[in-house]
Amino acid sequence: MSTVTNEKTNRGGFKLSDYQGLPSTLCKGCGHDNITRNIVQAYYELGLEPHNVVKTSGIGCSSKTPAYFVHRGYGLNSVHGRMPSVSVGAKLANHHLQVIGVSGDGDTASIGMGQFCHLVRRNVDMVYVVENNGVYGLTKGQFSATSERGAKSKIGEVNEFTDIDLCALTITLGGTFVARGFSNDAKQMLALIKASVAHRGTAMLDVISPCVTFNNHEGSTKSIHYVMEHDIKLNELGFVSPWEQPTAEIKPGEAVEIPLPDGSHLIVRGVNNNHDPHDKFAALQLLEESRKKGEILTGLIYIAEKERDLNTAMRVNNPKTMAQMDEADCRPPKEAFEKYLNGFR
Amino acid sequence: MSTVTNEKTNRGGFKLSDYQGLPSTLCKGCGHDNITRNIVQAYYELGLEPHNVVKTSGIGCSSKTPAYFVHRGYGLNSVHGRMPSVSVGAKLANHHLQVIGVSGDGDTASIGMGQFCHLVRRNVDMVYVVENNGVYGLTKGQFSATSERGAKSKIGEVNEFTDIDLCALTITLGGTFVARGFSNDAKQMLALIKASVAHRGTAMLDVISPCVTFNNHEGSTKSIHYVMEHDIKLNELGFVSPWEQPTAEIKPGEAVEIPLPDGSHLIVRGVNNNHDPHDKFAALQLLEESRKKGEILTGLIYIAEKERDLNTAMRVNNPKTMAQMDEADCRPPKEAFEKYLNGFR
Amino acid sequence: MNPPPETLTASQPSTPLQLTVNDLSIEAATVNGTGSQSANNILAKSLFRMGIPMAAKNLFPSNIQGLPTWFTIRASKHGYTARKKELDWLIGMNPTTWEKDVANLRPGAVVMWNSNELSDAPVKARGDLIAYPIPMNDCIKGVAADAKLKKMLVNMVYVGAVTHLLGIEEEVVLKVIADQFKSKQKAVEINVACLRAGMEYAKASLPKKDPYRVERMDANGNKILIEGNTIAALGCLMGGVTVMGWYPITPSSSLAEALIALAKKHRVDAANHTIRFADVQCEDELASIGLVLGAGWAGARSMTTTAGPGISLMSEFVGLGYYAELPGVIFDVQRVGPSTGLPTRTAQGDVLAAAFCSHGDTEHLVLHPCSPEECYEFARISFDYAERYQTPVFVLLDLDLGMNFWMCEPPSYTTEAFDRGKVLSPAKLDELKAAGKKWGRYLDMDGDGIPWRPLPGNPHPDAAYFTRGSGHDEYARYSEDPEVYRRNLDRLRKKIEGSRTTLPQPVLETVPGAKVGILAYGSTNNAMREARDQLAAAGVKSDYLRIRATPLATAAVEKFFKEHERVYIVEQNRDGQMELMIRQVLTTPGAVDKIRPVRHYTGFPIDARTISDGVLAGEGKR
Amino acid sequence: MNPPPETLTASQPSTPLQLTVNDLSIEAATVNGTGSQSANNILAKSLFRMGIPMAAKNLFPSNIQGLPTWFTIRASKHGYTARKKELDWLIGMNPTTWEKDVANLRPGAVVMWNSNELSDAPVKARGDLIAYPIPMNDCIKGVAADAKLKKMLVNMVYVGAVTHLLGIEEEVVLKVIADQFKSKQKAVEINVACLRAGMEYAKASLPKKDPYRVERMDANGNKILIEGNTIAALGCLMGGVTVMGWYPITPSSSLAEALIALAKKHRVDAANHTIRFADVQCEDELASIGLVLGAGWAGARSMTTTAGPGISLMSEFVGLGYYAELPGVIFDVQRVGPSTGLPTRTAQGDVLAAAFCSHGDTEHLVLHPCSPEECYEFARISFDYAERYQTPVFVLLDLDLGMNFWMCEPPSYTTEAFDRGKVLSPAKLDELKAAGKKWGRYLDMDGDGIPWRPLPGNPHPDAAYFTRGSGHDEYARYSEDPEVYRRNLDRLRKKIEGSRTTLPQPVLETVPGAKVGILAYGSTNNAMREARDQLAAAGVKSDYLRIRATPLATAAVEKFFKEHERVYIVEQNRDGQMELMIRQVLTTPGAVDKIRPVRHYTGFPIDARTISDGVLAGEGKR
Ligand SMILES: Cc1ncc(C[n+]2csc(CCOP(=O)(O)OP(=O)(O)O)c2C)c(N)n1
Ligand SMILES: Cc1ncc(C[n+]2csc(CCOP(=O)(O)OP(=O)(O)O)c2C)c(N)n1
Ligand code: SF4
Ligand code: SF4
Ligand SMILES: [Mg+2]
Ligand SMILES: [Mg+2]
Repeated sequence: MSTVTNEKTNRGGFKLSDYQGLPSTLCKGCGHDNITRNIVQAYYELGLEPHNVVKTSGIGCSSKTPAYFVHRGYGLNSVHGRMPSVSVGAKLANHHLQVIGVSGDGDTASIGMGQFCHLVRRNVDMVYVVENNGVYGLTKGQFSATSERGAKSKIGEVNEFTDIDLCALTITLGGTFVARGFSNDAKQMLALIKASVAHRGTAMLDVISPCVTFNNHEGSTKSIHYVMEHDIKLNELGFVSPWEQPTAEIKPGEAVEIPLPDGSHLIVRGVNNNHDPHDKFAALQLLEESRKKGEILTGLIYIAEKERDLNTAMRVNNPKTMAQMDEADCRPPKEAFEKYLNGFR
Repeated sequence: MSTVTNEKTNRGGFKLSDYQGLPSTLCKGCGHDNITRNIVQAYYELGLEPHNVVKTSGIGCSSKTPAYFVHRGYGLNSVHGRMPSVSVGAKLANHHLQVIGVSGDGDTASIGMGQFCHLVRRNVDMVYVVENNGVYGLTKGQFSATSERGAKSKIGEVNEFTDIDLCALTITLGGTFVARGFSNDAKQMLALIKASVAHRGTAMLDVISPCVTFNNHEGSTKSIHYVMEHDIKLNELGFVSPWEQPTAEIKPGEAVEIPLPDGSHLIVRGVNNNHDPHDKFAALQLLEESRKKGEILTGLIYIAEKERDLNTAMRVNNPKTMAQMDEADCRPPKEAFEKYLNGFR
Repeated sequence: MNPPPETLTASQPSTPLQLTVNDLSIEAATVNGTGSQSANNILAKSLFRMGIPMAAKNLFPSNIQGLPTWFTIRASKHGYTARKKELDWLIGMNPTTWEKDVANLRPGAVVMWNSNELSDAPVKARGDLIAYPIPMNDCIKGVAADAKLKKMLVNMVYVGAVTHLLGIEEEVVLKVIADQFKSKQKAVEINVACLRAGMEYAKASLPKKDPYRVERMDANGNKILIEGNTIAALGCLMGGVTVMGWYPITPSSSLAEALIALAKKHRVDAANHTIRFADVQCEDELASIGLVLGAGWAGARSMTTTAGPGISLMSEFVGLGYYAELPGVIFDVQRVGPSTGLPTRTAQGDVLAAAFCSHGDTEHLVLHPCSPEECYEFARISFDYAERYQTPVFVLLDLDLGMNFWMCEPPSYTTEAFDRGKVLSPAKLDELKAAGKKWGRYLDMDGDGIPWRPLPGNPHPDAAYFTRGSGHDEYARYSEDPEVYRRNLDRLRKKIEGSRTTLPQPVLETVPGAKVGILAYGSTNNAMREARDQLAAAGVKSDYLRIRATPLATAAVEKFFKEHERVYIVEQNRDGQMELMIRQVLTTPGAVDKIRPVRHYTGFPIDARTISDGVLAGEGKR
Repeated sequence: MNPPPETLTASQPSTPLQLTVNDLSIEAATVNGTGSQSANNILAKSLFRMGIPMAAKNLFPSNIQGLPTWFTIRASKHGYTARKKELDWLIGMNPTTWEKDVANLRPGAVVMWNSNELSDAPVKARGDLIAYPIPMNDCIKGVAADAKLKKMLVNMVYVGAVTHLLGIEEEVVLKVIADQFKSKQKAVEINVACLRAGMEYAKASLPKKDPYRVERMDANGNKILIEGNTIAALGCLMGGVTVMGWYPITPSSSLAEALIALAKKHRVDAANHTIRFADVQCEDELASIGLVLGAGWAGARSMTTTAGPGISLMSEFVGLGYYAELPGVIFDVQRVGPSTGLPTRTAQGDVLAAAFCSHGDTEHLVLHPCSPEECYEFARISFDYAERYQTPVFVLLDLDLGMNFWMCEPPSYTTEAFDRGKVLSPAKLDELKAAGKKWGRYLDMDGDGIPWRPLPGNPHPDAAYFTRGSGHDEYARYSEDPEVYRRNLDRLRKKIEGSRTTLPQPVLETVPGAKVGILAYGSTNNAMREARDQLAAAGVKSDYLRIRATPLATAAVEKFFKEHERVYIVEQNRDGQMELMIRQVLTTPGAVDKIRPVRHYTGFPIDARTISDGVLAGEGKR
């Protein structure tokens, strides 16, 4: 928590420090800390009410990070791999909450695989960040399921298994917002985080986030150096809040402008391509091709901004939340109660 | 167990009844029983040694079926959704075993999602049959995760969630053999089962298998009637055992002939297309397109017959199995033992 | 107290027949998936509406269609409602079990069967049975064309025959049929036709040979006939549950499904079409419990329904609930374990699994309802306990209680306010501040071990906090400090210990001069009155302490041990799970030496005779 | 017995100094991820090689880099190896804990610190400490350029200073360094340079003010210095494990990793390059245990490694293992629960979770090793138990035992044959047949409740069977029959009961005339000799019963209770988990009244004083 005085405030009247958290206890240089910084910045710029921010996570170095941002929000650090389910519970209990879940590649793609797939399928309205470093950081460097076949571990072992591409997986499962970022690319990440928040549904951000302690060596396919060399930007992103003016006019064919439910706009400009992120099939193709080439494709890969989210599908969106329901909301009138019982005579 | 005398025997000297099991206790007309019949027939024709057949399953009507075939094989009916892990264990313990796992859509796509994904990723050498009826049969008809959005349940509820397409999912996860069958189409299934056995790696058979009791009504997208109407055959399949002669000469371009590791051949003849089942990307595209059209694509969708299976990758393929290892196999010589301890002085 | 009637009828010679009014158990042996359930319900409900105390049980297989099922109705003017060990009247409909069903009958019992399908031979071979063969298929020949429908309707023939032979009032049966099929006039007609066919056949061809009769009584008053799961669902509705995550599993699914149906009717907001109840059929039990705890954390009253295998899977999360102090209610409708066990049979096998769920030092609040009345009540108040103690609360039903039909006093409409426990509002936080008290999420401010919790969204600048399953101090800050850890664990124990006196207290029933104590809980209660009557008849006076929750009300249990020479602990499990919990707390010297276990674990509900025999054996009277 | 030395040094005034030889505890307070582990190991190993009894503990955070870590070495000529409650010698290296570290010191303790990084103030403020400030950064200025390397090497300075001040033999340290870095000559040189810098500085600038000295002894004989996990892995190798499924979790990962390393060396088939060991790092614990049971079922000796959260997740599967009778070994290296708890601290918190793992009536075999010797031995024979009893076997280590360094008699090379239990070969099946005996997979043919099992692949036409977690009869056929179910459950109990006399039996240590009994298990043993010496010095004679497994050896426990007036049960958990298991079996009247609990649950390993104080309090002497 910084204690800067005379700090500037955002539109919501909150200071940057309201979005910060405790000092990080991660290793110096850990990619996860960069992501934390960008979340702080994005949330500040979006002007979210910090006390309505709910931060969920599983277990791992990545899952510790919710303690390092938005200290005025509420954190629920659950058990390993189960961030999705507690997030769904919280969102159903109070759909006004702005839920962000942070997970790791071990947390999501190994033990949490089942919950992850089903969260995506339900399109729960939340931001889902996977801080993907290809290893289990907190347990000291074992391969995770997103580690590429042939990758070398710090102690020299070679990974024998094909990696799971979380972006392709999410699209296949019917996900509605799929993007990949890199912890060292703040600009891209900032736009992605903002768009994730504005999106109504599950926004899956697969952020490659090097583990400087256990997976930053020669032979690693998730080292800072390797990712820098292999990062291919799919698109340039511009996020325009409802109260902002787009900086430049968009010529047709040059970019896709996507209006998001909260009134903001996302401007997607293909880099050497004209990929429309609404095209599911093209998205899968791009992923598969870049994969074959050994590239790491980053940017907004796929979006379906008009799909219903879970609360809407279930009609759990009364302004009065489940958490606020009282006796009158919950109990049928006496007559209805008696009538029901009468059916058992 | 039939008690027919003078029964014909197959090349292995076994009778058809050696591949049969106890009488089924499933509902009359259940799709699962058709699948059982085809497994019996295929295994008989392949001449497998029944005592080397291992049948694993989870929990559900589908998971009961291993009791109904190959009574001279060994069955392990485990817990709900965990058939994959016990199968891996058995296969590592004894790689001579011919493992077939039977699961349901609930068992695989809900509770078993995580284990399923990771089994596929490891390419464990086994046949994996999902008897897919879109509902939880044994618990009386709740929707499963393979039930299409908009499908109606027997009690009139409408499914609000997108279905999980197990074929697309398996391909995305790096699966090496992906096929879809229909319990009423014996011919196709017979070829698919045989090819699955011959394949070295995880052969995933997603068999649409109507639940006549809970999901065979109007409005269901997995009723016998509905599937019959929407079944689109991707290809005609011919399976040729090592000791058989292909029935017809294949002209180039007309069909793909795939040699399998045990010496058998699979002949794949596209129906109104020339889909090469080695083309991962085309396979995904076909699935996505048929899905959009509301069709149910059946046949061999994808195969990568040259990938290493788990035992090979791990070099766990000594002719003497793990189950047979004795003291001499397991213990280093005394000198090595003492030397090792000496390192701690 | 009345003399134990089972002894009378059981030892009764087959001739001369002594008239037995309103006291018998009938069992229909059928095949599942053939629609016999509807006919059986009609029979059961008719007896109930005649004002005769009764209960009905469905003994079904873990299978959908084609396997044996038995439906048993016990009518008892004495109000005994447990399973009776021996049957008075068998209705044979299932060829596969027919021989065994007949062989199992006590001497002189009544047997009625479909002679079109089952052979007379087993009955003839015995010779001692009162036989009522009925060609049921023939009886309904003209009634329906469809073969499947016929298979269902044939069951109405025995309902008709029994109606005639026992003297059930025809108008009552007709009304029950009309109510059952409601607006479906066609169904009513066809069922009545089959009923009549059975009645006619009995009138014409079955001269009364058995001693049983039923007569209108007025014992049922205002009661309803209901399954424990169904009324528990109503308790949940009234208790204010708003979020449910569940995964189907026998025998708990019907609780969830009943609640969903109730919510569809009573929780829809007419104004904006929203629903004041969120239910997710989850992908598995790990997800259900996660959803429940996430929702409870965020302030909703939340619950899940499951059975043993689900409890095992939920273990890790339940530990988080205990340690991070998250409310949530877990309904465990117990079935027979271990493992998959007998999924459609009953047991009290999860007593320990629930109480000590998860690794490390934990102890959870567990409610043990014994009747539909308590199913309603405990379901309703479980949400209060969960929020008051900020911890997972288990409600343990069992298959017998949850899925069988029991008579029940209708619950009176609840007007009690929810007890939401120490929810920290912005105002309360200001108030504390003004009083100079520093609040901490895990700080014991009131000496009861229970801290105050703000709900996410609370905008007070001091309210936000971070919840975790790892070590934390009074202010929810991460800590590995050994003393902080111990302090927190001691506070948690204090908090849970406090529940010993606030959870539903044991119920004591005494008779003057009893030296024998019997301790039981849950559905076993249904056999207790009968068992104690049997004991009294055999000269053993007994007092009865019924446990309703753990952590145990230590004082009451100690007192019970002090006041009795021997204490029989009756359980429906093999290993004496409640006994172990009692051994844990008993400190009176010599108390544990008084323990005598009576255990039943076959998957069938316990019967009175098993209890009284157990006690009599212990008393040296057998 | 020797007088309790802790009391001596603890109450010793800071002056005049009394020479204390081979008896002190040193602690280096560092930051994790800075490489201090290497320096600390060198120091510890040097003391060990001087023949002085010692043990070393690493108290580390659940974090990778930048948080406080403490490494403690206890050297004791008496052979006491448990944690000492009070420290004799602090080495301060971590600015964040410096003040607190100093404040916590007992009066007159020694403190050495890096004066380039830490302020003198806290030491000055106290005034009573023996102070050795060292400008460690300055000492190694010329040695290394790289900043990160420097941070590591600075720790060698204190090793040097301590070496000089305590009188550790220089050649010993040099040899240890050489061994540690083996072929890396450069590393050896640079470390030696830093060591020398520390020695020089001490020689030049730190006149000896403290009373401690070490001298060569010959107490360690042939012993090795090893972590429990490492030697347990060797036990597994020798026990014949061939399949492992595991999921990383502290503090168990190093067991799995040590085994993998061993297998890479000793299980590779030179002829065909295959490996005689299959290990899968699974996607989670549900998969690991599934893999283990699948492999065990198919005939391999299989195992997994985990900690509390994993045990919770494995619960459902463990129930299957019990009920379907599948062998497999589960190593639970216990850490502090509940929930995530303190993942890098020690506890005995899973005693109950392991013993009664899963819903329904279950009881599992649990081994409680207390030392590296037993870690080896129990690991090795656990596979025999698993196969003999055809059931999951738990081996419960804890973090203290598993991850800390202990002296240990080297195990002698095992030549014992595997006990594969009742594996039914085709020949044996023929033999039974010839003898007219019908075999059934779950038939008790030998009266011990243990059935015969064929392995999949067995070609005998009668051998195949179907394994399930649902009800089954003696011939492995599906059954819902109540009597079949009960019979099976009774046999299972009989089988497990049989293990009471075959599992490792309790170890009894007595002194003449003791009326007080102490009962403990697992790593607590390491503090017991010292605690009993302390008690003896305070006039309390005590006998000691060490539990080594559950189900308990009932007779031995009963006897111990009979022969003592009070029995102190020492546990490293809050709720008395072993006590509960004892209460479950004690039948001697009055026995339970003798129970006196001594419980320690801070996450730190228990120390002798906590035990002796607990007993003295109970004896009214405190
Ligand atoms: C049930 C359970 N199993 C194992 C662990 C041990 N564990 C803690 S973090 C972790 C892996 C974390 O990897 P990842 O999610 O990739 O996070 P990272 O540390 O790399 O950011 C594991 C296996 C645990 N906490 N809980
Ligand atoms: C842990 C656990 N949860 C729930 C159940 C209850 N259950 C039994 S079968 C089943 C679903 C089966 O569905 P599916 O796999 O599709 O098989 P089907 O019966 O449709 O063939 C469920 C939920 C269980 N046995 N175990
Ligand atoms: S171990 Fe890796 S993932 Fe964990 S904090 Fe350090 S750098 Fe980050
Ligand atoms: S319920 Fe459905 S899936 Fe189960 S046996 Fe019957 S038809 Fe088959
Ligand atoms: Mg990671
Ligand atoms: Mg299904």
